[in-house]
Amino acid sequence: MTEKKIRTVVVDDHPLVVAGARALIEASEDIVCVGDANTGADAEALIKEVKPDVVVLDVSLPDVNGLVLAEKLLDGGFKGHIVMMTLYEERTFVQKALHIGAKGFIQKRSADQNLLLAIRSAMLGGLFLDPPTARDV
Amino acid sequence: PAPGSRGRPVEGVSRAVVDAAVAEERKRIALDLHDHLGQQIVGAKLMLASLERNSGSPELAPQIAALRASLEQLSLEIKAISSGMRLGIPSPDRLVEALEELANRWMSHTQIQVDVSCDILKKVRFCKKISEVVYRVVQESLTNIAKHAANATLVEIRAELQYGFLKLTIEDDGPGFSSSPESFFECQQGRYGNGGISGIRERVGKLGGDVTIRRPADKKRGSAISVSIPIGHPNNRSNTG
Amino acid sequence: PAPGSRGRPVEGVSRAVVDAAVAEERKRIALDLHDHLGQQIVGAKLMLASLERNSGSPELAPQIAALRASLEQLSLEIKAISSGMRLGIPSPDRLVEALEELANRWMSHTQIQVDVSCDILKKVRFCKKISEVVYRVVQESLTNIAKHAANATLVEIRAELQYGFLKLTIEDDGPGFSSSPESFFECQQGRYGNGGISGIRERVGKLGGDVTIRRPADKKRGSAISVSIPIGHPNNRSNTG
Ligand SMILES: Nc1ncnc2c1ncn2[C@@H]1O[C@H](COP(=O)(O)OP(=O)(O)OP(=O)(O)O)[C@@H](O)[C@H]1O
Ligand SMILES: Nc1ncnc2c1ncn2[C@@H]1O[C@H](COP(=O)(O)OP(=O)(O)OP(=O)(O)O)[C@@H](O)[C@H]1O
Ligand SMILES: [K+]
Ligand SMILES: [Mg+2]
Ligand SMILES: [Mg+2]
Ligand SMILES: [Mg+2]
Repeated sequence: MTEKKIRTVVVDDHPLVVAGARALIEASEDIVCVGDANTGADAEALIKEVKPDVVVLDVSLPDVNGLVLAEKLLDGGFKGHIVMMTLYEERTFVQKALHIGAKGFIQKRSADQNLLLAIRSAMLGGLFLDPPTARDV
Repeated sequence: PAPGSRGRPVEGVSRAVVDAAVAEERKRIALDLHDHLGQQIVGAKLMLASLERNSGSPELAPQIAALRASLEQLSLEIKAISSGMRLGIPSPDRLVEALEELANRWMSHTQIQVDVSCDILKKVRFCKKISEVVYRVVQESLTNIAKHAANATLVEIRAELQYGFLKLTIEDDGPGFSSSPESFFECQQGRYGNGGISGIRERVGKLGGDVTIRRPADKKRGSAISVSIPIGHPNNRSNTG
Repeated sequence: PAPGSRGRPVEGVSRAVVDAAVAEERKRIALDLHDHLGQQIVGAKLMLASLERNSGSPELAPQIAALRASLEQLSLEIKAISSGMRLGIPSPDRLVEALEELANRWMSHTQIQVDVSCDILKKVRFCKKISEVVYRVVQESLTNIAKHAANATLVEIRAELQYGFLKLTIEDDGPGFSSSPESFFECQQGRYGNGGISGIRERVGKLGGDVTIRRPADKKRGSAISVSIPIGHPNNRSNTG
């Protein structure tokens, strides 16, 4: 069944967030994590190499804004889906993320509840927005 | 002493300018904390969620839920503290109750017995500042016991009135400070740079009081921390509730 | 006693009062974080320990260990914050790191790109006073850009060494001060009463330095604020770490 699992890459500059997200993904039956990166530059190279189905991408990275990286990936022909993740509650990020073509947007503080849901729904071609955000958009 | 922090008009600056600067700093700190601590809490919550999925056994569910609630509580409290709220500080007339609640909560986590003998705090009502310091001292001392004297079996918290001083003592029967003589000496002298005991010294010092650390008088082991606060000190008169 | 146009005595006094009040608030938050959150984290760790005891299954051990490590880190972080290592003003040896953190955080709030070119601050270690001023100037300038130049797309922060001066420049490509010529003139002359720029002038003036506001040299729009601080000035010698 391995070939049917959703292959993800996690991109975040905070090591605990990466470790936590990986652990959660590993604990699911249907998703695997095939790599992680802490900077935009590393992420770009990694994504080119492993071609994941879904990238979980932090908005705030040390070298580049995650939204800018998302746009670059999607414009550059990346075939997978992107789920953005942020610690901040600014609404404008959501609109921008949707405009760029991201398939999910979650707040980190509810990532423990929503990360797997967002990955799955991106894979099914849907959109996933954190409930509080969805209400305000 | 913080100029302007006690509501006296300050020379050359309007209260409003000082308040605005303090509010601005608070906002910056709130953002800092949100970022620094927020990510750590996110990491811990994700980890916990993975634990929950992996544990097939339903008996763990309530414990996992409690842990999640405490992480959530933690992030709310970070927000509250940095937005200027004073957390957990009971009003003077609820002090004993609050100490008992604190002790009960702590007991249920640590399984160490705590006796609270603080009736004097019910009879005499102290000013807000003293209540606050009493609460914080007990809070930090219990935390220290959980950390550094986990094998203690009994903790006693006593408040007494002695010649115009409120004396608060927290005693345990754990290993005591003596397990490392320098550490005892340094705590006694207030050399500990950043730890909780230097914080206690600072809080108590502002009220004109002092802090003593020793082995409990009549015992072979354990540690005792006492703070003495002059109740007639000028700092402790204003704001009496 | 600062004769001359900037740092009139009254203003000097008021800055000190404001700074003291702000420092006091930082301290207050640090102590509360330590005492209150410290206790919560110890509580969470104890809950985790009981969870570990109750979970018979060894497969969960690594996850429990990871969770424990993340709580451990959280308490280290709180410790760093409450000891002043993380709140407010960074120590000289953390200055560049702190500026980068500040810039990153600001970027994620504003979505405006920031380039930090401050390698000189890594190579030469300035005294505490200079570090503090550098940090505050960057902080205030970024706040100003977010408020008054929100449509900027790029901010550059540069530190250079020039003939015994440390020169720090913060440039943006927003509307620039010119949108209101009097305001530009007044900022340039330091006539602004209480705003952030007059605060910058005061801090920099105390170190014998000065502040210039202009349009970025080679650009059509935007604003640039530069401060020049003589590194050999007597005020800047003490406390060199
Ligand atoms: N109840 C106690 N029994 C034994 N040793 C103690 C006790 N309380 C404190 N100590 C010792 O005194 C030291 C200083 O305590 P302090 O509260 O200042 O710092 P800390 O607890 O180590 O760190 P922090 O309070 O910042 O978490 C401790 O490291 C420990 O060695
Ligand atoms: N980056 C900038 N771009 C355009 N105008 C600016 C910029 N920075 C400052 N200004 C102008 O200079 C004025 C003075 O700035 P200053 O920081 O002294 O005060 P303020 O930002 O208005 O108030 P405060 O700093 O007290 O919040 C501002 O009101 C604004 O008009
Ligand atoms: K998996
Ligand atoms: Mg990040
Ligand atoms: Mg302690
Ligand atoms: Mg300003």
